[in-house]
Amino acid sequence: MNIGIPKEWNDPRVALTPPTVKKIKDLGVNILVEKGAGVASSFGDDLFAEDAQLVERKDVLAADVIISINPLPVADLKNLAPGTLLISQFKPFFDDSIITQLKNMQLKAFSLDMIPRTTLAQSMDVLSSMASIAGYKAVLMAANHLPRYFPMMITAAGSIKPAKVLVLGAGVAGLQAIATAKRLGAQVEASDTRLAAKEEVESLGAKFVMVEGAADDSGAGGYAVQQSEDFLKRQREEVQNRASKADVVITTAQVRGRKAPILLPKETLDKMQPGSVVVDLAASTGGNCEMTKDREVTKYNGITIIGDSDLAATMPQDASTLFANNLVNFLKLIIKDGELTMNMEDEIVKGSYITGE
Amino acid sequence: MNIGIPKEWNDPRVALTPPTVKKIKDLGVNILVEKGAGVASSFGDDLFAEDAQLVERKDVLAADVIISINPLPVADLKNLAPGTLLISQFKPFFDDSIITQLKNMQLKAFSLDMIPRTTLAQSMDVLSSMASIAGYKAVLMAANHLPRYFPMMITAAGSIKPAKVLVLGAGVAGLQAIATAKRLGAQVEASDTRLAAKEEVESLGAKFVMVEGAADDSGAGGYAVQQSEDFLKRQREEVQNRASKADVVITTAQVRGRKAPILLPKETLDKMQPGSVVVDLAASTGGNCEMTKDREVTKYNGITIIGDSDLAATMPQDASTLFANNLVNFLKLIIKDGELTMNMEDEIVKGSYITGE
Amino acid sequence: MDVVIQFFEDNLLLIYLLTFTIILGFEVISKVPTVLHTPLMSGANAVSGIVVIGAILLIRNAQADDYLTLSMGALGLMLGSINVFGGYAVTDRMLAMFKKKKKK
Amino acid sequence: MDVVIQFFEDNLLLIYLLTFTIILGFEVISKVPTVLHTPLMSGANAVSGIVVIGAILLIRNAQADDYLTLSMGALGLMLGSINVFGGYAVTDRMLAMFKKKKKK
Amino acid sequence: MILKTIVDVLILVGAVGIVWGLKRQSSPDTARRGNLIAAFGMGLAILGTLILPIEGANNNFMWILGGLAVGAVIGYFAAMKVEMTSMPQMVSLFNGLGGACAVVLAMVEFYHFYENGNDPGLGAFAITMFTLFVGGVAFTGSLLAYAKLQGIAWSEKLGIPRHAILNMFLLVTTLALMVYMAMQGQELGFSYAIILMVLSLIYGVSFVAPIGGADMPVVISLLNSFTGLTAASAGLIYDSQVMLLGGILVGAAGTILTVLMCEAMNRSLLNVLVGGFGSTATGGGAKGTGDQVAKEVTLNDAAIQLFYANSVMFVPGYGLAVAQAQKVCKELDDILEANGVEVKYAIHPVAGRMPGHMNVLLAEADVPYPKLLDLEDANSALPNTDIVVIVGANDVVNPAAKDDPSSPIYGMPVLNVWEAKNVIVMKRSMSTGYAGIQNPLFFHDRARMLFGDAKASLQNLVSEVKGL
Amino acid sequence: MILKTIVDVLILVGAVGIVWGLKRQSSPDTARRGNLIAAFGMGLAILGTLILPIEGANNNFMWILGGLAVGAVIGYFAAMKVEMTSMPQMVSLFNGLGGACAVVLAMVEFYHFYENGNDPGLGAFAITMFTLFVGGVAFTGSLLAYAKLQGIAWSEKLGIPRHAILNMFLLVTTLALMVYMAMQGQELGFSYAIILMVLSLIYGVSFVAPIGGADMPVVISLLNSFTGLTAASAGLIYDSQVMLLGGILVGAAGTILTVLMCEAMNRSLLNVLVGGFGSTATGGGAKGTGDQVAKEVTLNDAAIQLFYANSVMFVPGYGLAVAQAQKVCKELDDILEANGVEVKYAIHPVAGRMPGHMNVLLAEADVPYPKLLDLEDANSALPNTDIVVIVGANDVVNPAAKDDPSSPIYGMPVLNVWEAKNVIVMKRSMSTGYAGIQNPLFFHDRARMLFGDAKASLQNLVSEVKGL
Ligand SMILES: NC(=O)c1ccc[n+]([C@@H]2O[C@H](COP(=O)([O-])OP(=O)(O)OC[C@H]3O[C@@H](n4cnc5c(N)ncnc54)[C@H](OP(=O)(O)O)[C@@H]3O)[C@@H](O)[C@H]2O)c1
Ligand SMILES: NC(=O)c1ccc[n+]([C@@H]2O[C@H](COP(=O)([O-])OP(=O)(O)OC[C@H]3O[C@@H](n4cnc5c(N)ncnc54)[C@H](OP(=O)(O)O)[C@@H]3O)[C@@H](O)[C@H]2O)c1
Ligand SMILES: NC(=O)c1ccc[n+]([C@@H]2O[C@H](COP(=O)([O-])OP(=O)(O)OC[C@H]3O[C@@H](n4cnc5c(N)ncnc54)[C@H](O)[C@@H]3O)[C@@H](O)[C@H]2O)c1
Ligand SMILES: NC(=O)c1ccc[n+]([C@@H]2O[C@H](COP(=O)([O-])OP(=O)(O)OC[C@H]3O[C@@H](n4cnc5c(N)ncnc54)[C@H](O)[C@@H]3O)[C@@H](O)[C@H]2O)c1
Repeated sequence: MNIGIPKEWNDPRVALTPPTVKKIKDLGVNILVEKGAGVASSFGDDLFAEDAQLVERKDVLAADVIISINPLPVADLKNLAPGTLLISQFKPFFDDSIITQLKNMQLKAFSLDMIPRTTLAQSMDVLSSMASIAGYKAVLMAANHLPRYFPMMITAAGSIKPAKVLVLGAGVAGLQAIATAKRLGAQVEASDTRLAAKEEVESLGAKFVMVEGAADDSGAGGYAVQQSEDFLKRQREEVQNRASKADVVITTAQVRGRKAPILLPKETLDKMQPGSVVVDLAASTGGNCEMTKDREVTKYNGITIIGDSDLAATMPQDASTLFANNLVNFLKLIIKDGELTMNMEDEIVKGSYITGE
Repeated sequence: MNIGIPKEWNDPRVALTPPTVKKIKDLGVNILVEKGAGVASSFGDDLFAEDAQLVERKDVLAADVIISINPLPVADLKNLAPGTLLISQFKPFFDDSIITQLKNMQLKAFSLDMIPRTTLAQSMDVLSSMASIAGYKAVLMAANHLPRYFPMMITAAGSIKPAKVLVLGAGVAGLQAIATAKRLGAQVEASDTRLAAKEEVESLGAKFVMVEGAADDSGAGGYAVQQSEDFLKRQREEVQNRASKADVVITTAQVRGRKAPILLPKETLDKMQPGSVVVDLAASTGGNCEMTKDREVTKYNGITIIGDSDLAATMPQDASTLFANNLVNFLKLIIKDGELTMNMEDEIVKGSYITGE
Repeated sequence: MDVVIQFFEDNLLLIYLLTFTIILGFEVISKVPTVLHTPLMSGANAVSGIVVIGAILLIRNAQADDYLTLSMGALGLMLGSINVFGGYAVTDRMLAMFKKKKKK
Repeated sequence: MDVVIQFFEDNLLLIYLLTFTIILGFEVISKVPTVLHTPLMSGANAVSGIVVIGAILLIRNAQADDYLTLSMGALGLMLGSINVFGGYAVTDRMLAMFKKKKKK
Repeated sequence: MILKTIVDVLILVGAVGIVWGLKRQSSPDTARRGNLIAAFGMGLAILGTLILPIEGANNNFMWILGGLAVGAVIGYFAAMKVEMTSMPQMVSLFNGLGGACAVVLAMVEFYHFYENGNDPGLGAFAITMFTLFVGGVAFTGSLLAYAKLQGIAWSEKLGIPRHAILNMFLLVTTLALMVYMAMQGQELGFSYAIILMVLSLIYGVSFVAPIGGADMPVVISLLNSFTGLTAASAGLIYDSQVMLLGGILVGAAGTILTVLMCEAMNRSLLNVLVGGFGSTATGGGAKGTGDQVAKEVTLNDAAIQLFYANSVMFVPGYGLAVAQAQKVCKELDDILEANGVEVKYAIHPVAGRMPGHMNVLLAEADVPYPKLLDLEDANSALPNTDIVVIVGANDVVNPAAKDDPSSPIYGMPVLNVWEAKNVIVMKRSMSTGYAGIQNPLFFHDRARMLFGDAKASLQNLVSEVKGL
Repeated sequence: MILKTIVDVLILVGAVGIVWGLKRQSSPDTARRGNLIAAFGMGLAILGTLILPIEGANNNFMWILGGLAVGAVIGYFAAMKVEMTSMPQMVSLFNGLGGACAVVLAMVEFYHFYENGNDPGLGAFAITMFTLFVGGVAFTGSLLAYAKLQGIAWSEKLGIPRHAILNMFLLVTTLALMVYMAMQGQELGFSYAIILMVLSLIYGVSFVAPIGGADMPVVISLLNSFTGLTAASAGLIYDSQVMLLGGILVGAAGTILTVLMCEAMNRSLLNVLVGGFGSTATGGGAKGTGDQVAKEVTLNDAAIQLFYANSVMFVPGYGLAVAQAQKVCKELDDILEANGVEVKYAIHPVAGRMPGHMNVLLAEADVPYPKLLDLEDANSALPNTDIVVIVGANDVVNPAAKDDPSSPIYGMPVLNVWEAKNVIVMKRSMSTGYAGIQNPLFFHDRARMLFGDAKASLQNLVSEVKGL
């Protein structure tokens, strides 16, 4: 059985790293890596040479299983043999047309972002790995764009107050952002709708901003649920109040399968101090900030707005390493002795196999 | 007496901020601020309006005293009335032709970077204020460019080791870089030639890399002195050894009035890991890294090299605030009751008045 | 009442002694860390075996042929001795775990 | 030698009492923090003024006209009283600074 | 004469030795020494009593040697063979025998009083009755305490409802009998002494019966001070200062110790004695889902285990984060390291609620990186670890992931903490972690629970360990 | 009879009160209470002695009341009026008077012995001699100690070289006289008693003379235990248990206290007494450049000051960074806060070696931002601050910047720490900071030095404060 690793067409990361290639080879399969696939994430071709075959893209696309971080472009899909198994992040939750498309092409597909967020599945949870990087990078980018210091400084040239950072949405990315901002010496507040979030935020030593009356989310598998209009309104007010004093606002609020809630409307931005920075990690699902443009850094009224849901791609080496490790754990689940064995009883396999009945 | 604050031609900072304008006005002078001078550093014209006159550039240039962060472009100098006093950072130590030029134009000038680094002068020490920002930003930029995490992470997708940061030159910028990198969770080593540096580095909890036999620097006013070729060679070896294991190298080594020593020659870069980042704060005096290009981010062999001696400009708001506070302290020294009173007995005044005999 | 007063006057010194001994008993124990409660209880228990001295005195003063007294005395002595010897030995074992390690 | 032995045998109880009192004295002090050294010295000093009791007994047992004894006794009593009253008062002043603040 | 004086001095020294020894037993550093000193003092006192010149005494040394030797041998071997965990009941047993000795002595006195007509006076008679009664209570009470601690089944079932009333009744009856006997003097016969003895023995059982097994240490300490009092009163009978003083000393020390023990349990002595309450709280373990019982560890035991361990592994989890206990954890680490304990941290990849959660916290507390072991390294180090301290972790140390295929987390790699020699689990309750599943670790043989907020528990441990 | 018993019990209770009071005086929380209890106990004992029925006694209550009242009034007012700083010498004076009382009593006994022919037996005679001698030494020794502490000039000059030999000679002479008197009995006259008294008084002076003023507290404590012994021996003379016990108690406690005080000074008692050494090491201050002397503070005094302060301000400097003492500093802060002390940090803009140096370190130690005051806020808070603790700062607290126009840092804004009520300066030596200039603060009236590495000093303070 051949596994193909193409070079990503829009991303410096690569789906497998040299150490993981070795582990997967040990599962009894043959690995084809596109030439130059890892260069952008600091993994030169020579590092792959030992355990994989370095080939041209068309050879990669001829493999039985093709693994990529982002789904292959449609142009490539057309060239695939029917029955080819694709493993990638198709995000069918946000746009399920891809499933029909794949089915029409008689392709099989696992979508890694559909792996249930159970304790057992954590070692394959690419969403967590990538979100964690995104949270970390969000703070670094904010600090880099902020025309002010993060930490407090009492110096001969005057005293600088610590920056105030507001984190909206305390999921994986939000928590990591809180931790990183605290490390840099900022004063951090965070808000979320999930009931468990308060404790989690406080467990990082940050302050939780409570908005009463959030909808119950038990049974949503750890994901947030849609909130009432009334709640969102009160939340926006509270956020406006905090944001107007904040130097940095990092938003990560997402609701699975829906457009991200707008937490920073224009009016709030108007109240914010010039020079402040907004990092919107929910950009790809519409953004939590009204003025966000996905994958763009824009200025509004002196405020820098960074819209990027894929910050993990800006840290390609560790991102690839973590993704690849997750992948190894996943492949171990579906490959036994060099053969695909998809146990549809298994919650993880079943949950992520999007081209099933 | 009029003091003019032009908009910087190549820098988002501004020499005076609204709160400091007020303090200077209290010294009995009149302040002319060029329209839009503070916008890039988040100080809108409206903030200046109360205590200063907002005027066109030509009016600013007609003032008795003109203060700028960077020296005025030659085009402007030509338009100044003889006898105008300029206060700026002329860096005559690196290129003293500026002094003759100013004298020829019959201009008077204080160069703030020439203020002696005594305890008393610290409140006017713009070099320290700016270097501190540079050190902080150097780490943020490095972290942003590094394709890896800074802090250690033990996660379900594998363990990430903490990044190793090597700081060469533990002056003001170097120390701040050490502190910031430690905050972000990196393991930090630093090296310097000054004897006092070891204790200072260790006082921040970082490891000092000792290279024996540095030239004695007592009597150099806290500045480093030129080192022997033999020492520099041994130092380069030690640095190569450390750098090859480092993820980030931040260099700040400068020797007043000389080209910065080359601490990272090409051979060392060749030994470094792909993806690593070098931030060279000595770029403007030739750089500590052989491949540095001033004010450019370049790639060499997978290594990102950031050459910028003026990182403070990337944090314009606080940079302007600190610069302006320093300036206030300096102006208090030379302005009494609205009149210039340059006491040439005073070490600080004398040291920084570069157009005296 | 008179008996008590008489006893008190006759034994004033003894009463001082008892009072001070009680204070001493309190004092000796009052600052003990909780970890030592059990060993200390055991150690104190061994001391209470001092009742054997009574048995010894009983036997020593008994007639050589007063077998009842002698045998009862020997029985008491044996019981008490178990208390004394066993008590100290078991305390010692308990305390053996407090051996000091070398500090770095 | 005999005198000593006789004394010992006659006063066995007294000797036990003294021994235990000495132990008690050691015990009571042995864990005192250094900050209390001076006040404690002062407190102990006040106790040593107990010698006044001797003076009282001397006077009470003296003949009403034995002016020498009476006046010397009164002198002793006065000196000792200064020790006692002054001693406790000064100790109290020293200790006043240890007033407990309310804990938060 | 001179010999007598020398012997008197010898006995005096013995008495001082006992006091001094007991005193040294109140600090861990000197405790063992102190016990030896006390034993030595006791030896001197016994020796002195043996060689004390007594005019006209028959001595009967063979009898004495016999009794002494047999008792010594039995006592020594019993002490040496008993298991560490059974020591408290052994102490109780010993104490009971001490009480029995007093009973025997008192009965002999009564025999002489009634049968041989010796009348030592009312005071001495009263003292003898006191010795008999208190000795009897100490005897049977201690034996019952022994049985309860040994886990002998019937012993726990002796209590009846409203037992306090029965006790009161028994006590009043006994006292009344004693007054009667004192008033009648030799008019009565030896059988009255026997009745008094029997009543005392019954009262001893009845006194301890309603008290729960978990409170036995307190009861033993109390009974121990009873034995001390009997020794003292016997000392009055035999005119032996050292007996008197030793007995009083133990009486006082035992009482204080009893009170301290109650305080350490946050109970009052009355509360313990009135019983009923105590008997339900047996062992104090928390119930699991089944009928398994999780065993608790006291702070002191935990502190002692940690202090005398060679290697300790902390396993932080989400609870550490919630309690914000990272700095106290580091403090405990520092103290242990200063005492030669090797301390590491086992970081499970998914401990906490975000990737690297533990890393962030421990970095904040300045735990050096080399002390952090990841899953693999930790698992290979665990079998050689003396004590694992789990600080608010749960799912990541769940053995079900290894052995229970029906568990929802079966197959997840976890930290095999149960391979270490001892495990201390800090959490607030028996509730579950993120995955919502029970953790069989808590019922594992080597695991002990330390309930409470992790920060508070760690802080308490710090002060306990510092006190050692 | 019954009255006598009641009085006896009263006196017994008094004795217990004295013991219990003394015991409570060994912990700061209970000390004041303890002193009252001891005083109460003493009162009971005195009262008891007054009303004790003595057959055939003349009582002479007026004489007693007179002596008692005069003494009480003098003692009370002396105690109330003395300044805090002079209390130790006042204690010494009181102690001397106690000794004098014993001397008077002994002399009366001798008078009865020689002039009235009362012979109470050899034992009592020996005891009387002992009382006289020890009381005499305590008397004059204490007075000399008083003079030395009071700083009376001649008192420091009494010692002669090889004084120990003189002392030995005096002691031997006195002892020989005592033996002679004991052997001759009433053959000799009262004048011998007077000679013995004079010798005793001389020995007292000679004993204390060579010992340096700095060691006086130890000497007072020792003399205090002497007075206790005389009280005990007088107790034997008058057959008073409470005197005997109180005296012995003080004798024992005073001895231990003396030893403890020596230990706290890292000296042995012998070392103190043999003298010579002591007299040179007066005060123990470090010399400045001129002949100014920087005064040191002991750890205990520092701890006590901190513990009982209302507001404390830490002033961290480069030394804090070098010592890496930020976490211990926070620990001390936490403990003080827990005891109701308000703790702040004054951050000078150029403290350390880089802008924000202190901020970085204190953030690492998790000091909350609102506790950090910048120069301006700190300077306005300082006049209302009880204690400033300077942790390795130097240039930034140099008053020369304010008052000395010739100083190279004249005009630099500094923290006006000298405006606080007390200043404790932690550094390793008298050496200068970055600017290389002397700091007059160290010689300021309100400033005290605590030499040593800042981390070590803070750690020691933490344990001291915890011990309070
Ligand atoms: N790391 C990640 O990225 C991530 C993200 C999401 C979910 N998770 C999941 O989170 C779990 C992590 O495992 P874990 O062992 O760290 O935590 P856990 O299984 O959630 O258990 C935490 C335990 O800490 C105790 N606790 C809570 N507060 C406490 C306090 N103040 N003091 C003392 N104990 C306290 C709780 O017991 P009591 O209530 O009895 O005190 C609880 O059982 C895994 O199931 C993992 O899958 C991880
Ligand atoms: N902040 C900046 O940006 C900057 C930059 C460069 C220079 N400076 C200069 O640095 C100075 C800063 O003032 P400062 O008061 O913080 O420091 P300082 O004046 O340099 O004094 C530090 C003091 O700390 C003591 N010390 C050193 N190590 C110690 C240890 N382990 N334990 C206890 N004490 C220790 C030293 O005395 P011992 O040797 O007696 O212990 C020294 O006197 C100013 O003169 C400032 O101008 C500041
Ligand atoms: N099983 C596991 O061990 C495991 C692993 C990783 C994540 N998780 C859980 O999965 C869940 C989702 O994590 P994620 O980071 O992928 O979430 P996400 O990216 O879907 O959402 C980010 C956060 O935004 C919050 N949010 C939604 N609407 C909001 C609103 N209106 N205002 C404020 N906040 C809002 C959500 O509650 C969530 O915390 C979390 O509960 C996380 O703990 C579980
Ligand atoms: N008086 C004051 O209070 C005050 C204020 C600010 C700075 N200073 C002092 O001024 C001095 C200069 O600070 P700066 O940041 O402006 O210095 P800088 O920018 O001139 O040089 C940066 C650092 O590079 C080091 N360096 C030079 N050659 C080197 C080599 N070959 N290898 C390694 N390192 C080398 C220098 O020693 C210096 O530490 C420092 O000593 C600083 O403490 C004093």
